Amino acid sequence: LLTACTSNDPGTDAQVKTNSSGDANAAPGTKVVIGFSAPAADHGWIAAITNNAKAQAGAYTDVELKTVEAGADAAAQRAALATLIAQKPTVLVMLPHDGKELNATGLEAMRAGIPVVNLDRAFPSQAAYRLQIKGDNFGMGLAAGDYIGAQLKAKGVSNPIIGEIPGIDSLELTQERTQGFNTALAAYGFKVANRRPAEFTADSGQASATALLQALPKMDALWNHDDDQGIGVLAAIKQANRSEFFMVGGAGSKAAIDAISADNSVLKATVTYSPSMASSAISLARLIGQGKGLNDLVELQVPKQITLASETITKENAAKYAKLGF
Amino acid sequence: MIAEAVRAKSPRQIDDGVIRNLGLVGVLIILVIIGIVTRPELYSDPTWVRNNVLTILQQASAIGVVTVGMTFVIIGGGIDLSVGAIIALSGVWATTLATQSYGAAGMIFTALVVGLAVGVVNGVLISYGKLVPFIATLAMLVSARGLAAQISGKQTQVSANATINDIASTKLIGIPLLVWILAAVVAAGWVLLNRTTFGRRTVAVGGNPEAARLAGINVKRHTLMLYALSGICCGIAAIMLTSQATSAQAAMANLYELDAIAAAIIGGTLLSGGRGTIVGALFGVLVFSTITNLFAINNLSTEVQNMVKGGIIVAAVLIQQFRYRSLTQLLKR
Amino acid sequence: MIAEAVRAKSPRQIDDGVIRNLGLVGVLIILVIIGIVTRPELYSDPTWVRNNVLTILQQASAIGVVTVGMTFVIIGGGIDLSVGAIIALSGVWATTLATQSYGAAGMIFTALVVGLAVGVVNGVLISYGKLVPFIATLAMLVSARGLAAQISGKQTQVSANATINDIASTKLIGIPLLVWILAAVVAAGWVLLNRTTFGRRTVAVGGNPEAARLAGINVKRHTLMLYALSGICCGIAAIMLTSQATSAQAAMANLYELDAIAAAIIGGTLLSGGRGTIVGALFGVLVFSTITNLFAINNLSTEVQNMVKGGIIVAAVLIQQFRYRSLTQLLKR
Amino acid sequence: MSDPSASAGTATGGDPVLRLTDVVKTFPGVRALDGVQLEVRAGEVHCLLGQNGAGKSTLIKVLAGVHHADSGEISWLGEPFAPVTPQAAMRAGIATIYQELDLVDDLSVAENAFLGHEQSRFGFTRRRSSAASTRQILARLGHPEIPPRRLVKNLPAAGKQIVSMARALSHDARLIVMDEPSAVLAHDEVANLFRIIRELTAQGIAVIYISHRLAEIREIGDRVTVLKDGRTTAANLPARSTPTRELVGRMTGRSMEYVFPPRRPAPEAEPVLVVEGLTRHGEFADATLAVAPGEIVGIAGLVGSGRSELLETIFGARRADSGTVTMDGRRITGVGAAVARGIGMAPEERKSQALLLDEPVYKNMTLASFSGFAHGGFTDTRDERAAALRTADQLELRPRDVDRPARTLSGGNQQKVVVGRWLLGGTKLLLLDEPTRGVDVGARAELYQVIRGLADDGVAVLLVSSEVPEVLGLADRVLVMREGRLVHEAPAEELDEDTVLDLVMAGSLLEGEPA
Ligand SMILES: Nc1ncnc2c1ncn2[C@@H]1O[C@H](COP(=O)(O)OP(=O)(O)OP(=O)(O)O)[C@@H](O)[C@H]1O
Ligand SMILES: Nc1ncnc2c1ncn2[C@@H]1O[C@H](COP(=O)(O)OP(=O)(O)OP(=O)(O)O)[C@@H](O)[C@H]1O
Ligand SMILES: [Mg+2]
Ligand SMILES: [Mg+2]
Repeated sequence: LLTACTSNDPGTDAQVKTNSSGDANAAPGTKVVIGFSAPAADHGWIAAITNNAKAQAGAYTDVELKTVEAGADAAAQRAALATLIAQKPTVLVMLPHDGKELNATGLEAMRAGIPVVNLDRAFPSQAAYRLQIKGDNFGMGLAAGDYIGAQLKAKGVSNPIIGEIPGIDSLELTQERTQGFNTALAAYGFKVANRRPAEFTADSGQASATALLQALPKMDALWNHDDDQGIGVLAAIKQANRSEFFMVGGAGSKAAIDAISADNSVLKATVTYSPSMASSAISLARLIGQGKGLNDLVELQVPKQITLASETITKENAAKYAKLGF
Repeated sequence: MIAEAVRAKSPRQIDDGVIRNLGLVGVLIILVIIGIVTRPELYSDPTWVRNNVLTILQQASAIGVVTVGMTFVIIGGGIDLSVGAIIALSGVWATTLATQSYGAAGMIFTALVVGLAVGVVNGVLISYGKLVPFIATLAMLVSARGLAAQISGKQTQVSANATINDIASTKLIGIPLLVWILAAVVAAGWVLLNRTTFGRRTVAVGGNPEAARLAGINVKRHTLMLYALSGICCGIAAIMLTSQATSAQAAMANLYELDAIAAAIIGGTLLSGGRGTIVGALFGVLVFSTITNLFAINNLSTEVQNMVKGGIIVAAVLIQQFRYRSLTQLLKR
Repeated sequence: MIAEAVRAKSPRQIDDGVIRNLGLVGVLIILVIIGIVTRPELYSDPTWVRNNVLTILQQASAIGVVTVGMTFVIIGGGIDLSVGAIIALSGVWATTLATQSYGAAGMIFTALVVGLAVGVVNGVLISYGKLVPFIATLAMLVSARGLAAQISGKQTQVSANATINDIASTKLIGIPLLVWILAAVVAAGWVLLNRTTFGRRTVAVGGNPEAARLAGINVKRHTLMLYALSGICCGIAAIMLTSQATSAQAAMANLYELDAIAAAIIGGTLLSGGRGTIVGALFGVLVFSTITNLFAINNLSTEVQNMVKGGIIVAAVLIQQFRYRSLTQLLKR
Repeated sequence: MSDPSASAGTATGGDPVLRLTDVVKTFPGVRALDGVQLEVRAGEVHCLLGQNGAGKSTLIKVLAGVHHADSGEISWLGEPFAPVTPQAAMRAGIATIYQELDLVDDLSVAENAFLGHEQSRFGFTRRRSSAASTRQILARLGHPEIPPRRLVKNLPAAGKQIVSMARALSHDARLIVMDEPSAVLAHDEVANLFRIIRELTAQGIAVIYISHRLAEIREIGDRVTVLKDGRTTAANLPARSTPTRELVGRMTGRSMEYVFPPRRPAPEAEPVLVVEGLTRHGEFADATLAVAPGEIVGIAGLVGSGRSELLETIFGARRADSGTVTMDGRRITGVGAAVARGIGMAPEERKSQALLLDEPVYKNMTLASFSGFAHGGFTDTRDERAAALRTADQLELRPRDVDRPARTLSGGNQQKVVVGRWLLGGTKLLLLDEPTRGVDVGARAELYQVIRGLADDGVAVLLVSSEVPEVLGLADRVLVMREGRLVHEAPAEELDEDTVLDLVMAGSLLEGEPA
């Protein structure tokens, strides 16, 4: 099922939004140099973040994007950002390795007069950013838990066995997702029977799923946090010849959305955590750089915080989301 | 007299390696008993038990193949930190759209050739470039993962080839094909190490390189071949993992180098070279994958799992040493 | 005549280590030249150059401290895979709310004591438990990170202590405090290795443990002390990193073990023990952090960066070897 | 590859097979060979004599393709010869037994014997046939009891030496080079070795034989070439008839006799070392002995009789199964305690047990005493170096350079470093295990003087040596060890070589071992 949709071709599936509807903000304005830094991509979602940012910047004639690679850890990213800040970009868009660890760098840039757009992983200090765009990790877990709870309730399963395959477990975002998931399930009186973390990669997803399936000879529902590792999770399910349960994905990759609309596997839904936030971040960074606000808002400036809603993609609405898949 | 010395030592006739392996079997048995005690309801179902054994073996298969290659390298006095990276590069290269267009044979061929080629580069750097193995293969680790990321555009590359994807789900006589592959590689590795001149020379090169040189062995060429062998094993493992995950990506087989080295050492291979057993390495891999299985069926959280895992490893080695000592003691009488 | 030849002066008088280090200085110079050639506009600004040097040193400071401890362990015939995990555990323990309530001194004390304690456990397992260092410290790696995750609840723990947080931004005579700490640790390490009986024992224990034992050296106790030393270095590094990040978490100092071992080996320390230099290890760390800096100012993408990095490491070692050989050749005349 | 025409000739009458002219080989800082001439004939035993560091081992390594000569000519079977690798030399028919054991511990006896030229089919080793061939060679060497499948690490040192010889014999060689093969062999083993050498020469095979024991050279050698400081100082002397004075003179440049220093009447003193009922199962049993200050006690015995183990157990390096060791009335429980009480031991195997090969000589010499030179934990290398230099002079270390890594010393000089270590510290009891192994005649006499001098200063010495004359000449009192038991004790004056040999051998003769 997944075989038809290899994502070997980065760039073509990037999500770009140009405000074409005769919007005043779309008209070229003063030139904006946007500095951009995201952690080294070793899996699909992060790669999509960088690709989206580049594609979105390319769509504007008045934006110059300066990206610096963030290296392997927070220390490396700090070092890279130090050189970027020295070059005085108009705005800085930053997806940090860890929001708390890079908080100081955010402060430094803001003090140097460079507005910071903090993407995804939040800085604890309000003074460290001008704009914060976050996905909703807790909400994602909440959405997944709600979907699973509702489905199981509809089926009349009283004591369901629910499995969970998170991503890298030491990350705070994983914690938030799991907390959201548990909160939603608790509302139905359900809880997770077994939880095997993977590492956001397909092979680790396969390994964790195999272990989980072995530990739960019968299962009713499964939430896998990340659609990229989900490729391996689905492979493991097929290899174990299991189909008595349904599965919910996370993030919203193109492969997952296609599988959901094809409806020929256990994957019945996925909850979004869209890398399109990078595109939005570039758009808004441009507006900040040009001192413009959002058209639909009364305020003259871009707001300080935007949290994207996590949406649930099912067979019914999959077509609508197809173009947002990464 | 030498005669008496020789006679006095006859208990040694029973190979160190065998006793060590017995120790590891003991560790495995203890782990299984823990499993039975903690989850009796699962172990009461024979089908489940059968499946569980096969699952453990299957999860051990790819890393097991890598460990066989690693064991040769370590016995030969070296170390290969690049195995995970080689797998990633082989896997990614074998799943590009271009390679996939050549079908399953093309993909397998590509994975093996890439693995072999990287292994040869490692070998040349180490034997002819005189680089320390640790540094040479660490450099290769970094570079090969970088190249894999470059080739894949950092995307997960899905395999569209049904033949490749089916490897992981195929069974022969009720046993997964992947386990057969592992068995074949282990058997071949055992024969190669114990019954061929190549294997015997590996022990010599690692145990006493100067003596090997004086005996007329081409130490450099032999060293090169050891890394090439490890590279081929990684190529095989790349296909196995790609089949299991129906995809490949630059970050796959993360930290396999640590797992493989640890399994080889627990299996009785001397990190300084010159001694080691293939069967021991296999047991080492099985111990690790049984521990993972034990954690899964008991649903331990990652942090508790990690805390306990370190303790289990230490305990396993201590048990093995204890058994080793007491057994030799016993046999001495 | 041999007598004359001897009077002519054995070139060995000029320490191998010094020549090797000269090679590494050469490598550093080449890296800087590459930086100048690729980004002349940056290098034309003296303030920037000065800052850049300080940045490189500062980035090298925490890993440099760890590498000093690691160098002792390796010279003493061991290896410590748990350094990154010890840093994480020390850092996390030092930044719990409870510890933070004791102020900066309490945090520093906690970090050092935790580092020391974990090091002692490593040492006991290895010297008295007779575990292979690789396995013992690998087990510790897993356990300590697990414990750190448990303590921190997998959260990043922010340091609210201004004194601690200021360490990273304080400068003395224009040079960051972190660099002073590194300098102090390196100097102390050098004296300890080259001018004290402790250092002499370390070389003996690593070079030929049986000879050391028969010469009356308490090999076990000394081995224990080496791991304790490494643990303390990790405790110091934990404070440095916590200050830099104004926070600590269970995943911090990831893979520091590989970096530290690589730096020590590039600096001329023999992985099999018995030989090594502190200054070389420092240069090894500086080479790595200069490479990272070079990549940053040239804004290479991660994948290209990785591909190139492996090549640079290989080239660096080859240059160093080349210089080593030609220098000894030169001195022969 | 035996040549029937050569085997017909008398031992010394064969044609020259090997000729070296003006061969030079330098190492950094040392001209190890400085114009060597050598001529070896088919079917002869050609002995190489020379002081430690004279260049003997270097010479044979040039022949074996391990080192490459800087200049000079080698002709082998009439052809110019310059082996690039050990393999090339072996293919040309030159097999070598090296001074340092060159075996692989974790391979079996048979695998070691055929290492590098394994009997194989399609790369698979032919285990049965190589075991059979090995058994045959071992039988020829008089050791049919060594199992071909036993791992070499489980053999005692003498057994390893036999395997080294088996490896040389496994080649179809026309010249066999033996670098101090007898150093680790006891009396009866040496006789065995000589029997084999005679067999070889009878087949026309040439043998180059290196030893520091003049008696051996007289017994087995045909002609002698003497090296001094890398040069040939005398060539083709008749081995049997050349006076010792002349040989030693050519080696050392001065005349020296192989003499033992005079004994002084032993002072009446309480023993410092008292060993009672010491036992390690399978190694030695019920050893009881005492050594007084100023006394040298020698232990004679065959290789494998357990003397090294006894010494190591006294030193605390092995744990006794039962029995006690007391020094000055205090129990010795481990090496640390032993060293603290002033016991020093020069172990048997210098490379594995004693030396830091990459460290300079002076640090090796002060390994047991550097903390004594230190001030508050800080080492004093200047004092150490000076002290080491004094000891080096005492023992005639050459080159006289204490900063050179121990690795670059010749075998005999390494041995001097190990012994020197314990002359430095203020030891009260010295345990010496084969202290003169590989040490040349001149230095040996010096070493005897030093040991005697120490005894005269009140140091107690317990000495193990496989050379009976050495035990008899140097010790005040002799213990005879056989199969792990001390079977006889007597003042040295009351014993002679034959008596000791009888005592030592009794056990093995009863067992019907080949003499
Ligand atoms: N690898 C080396 N590097 C430097 N010098 C060396 C090396 N090998 C030998 N030498 C030097 O060469 C000289 C000759 O050494 P060689 O081993 O040939 O002596 P030898 O005659 O065999 O002595 P012995 O009787 O002690 O075995 C010595 O001065 C020794 O220090
Ligand atoms: N590595 C070993 N492990 C177990 N037993 C050993 C070992 N080495 C020696 N032995 C035992 O100890 C006894 C004595 O060995 P060894 O050959 O060292 O005696 P020795 O009298 O010191 O002889 P020499 O010093 O002349 O070689 C032998 O009979 C042998 O059984
Ligand atoms: Mg010699
Ligand atoms: Mg002995």
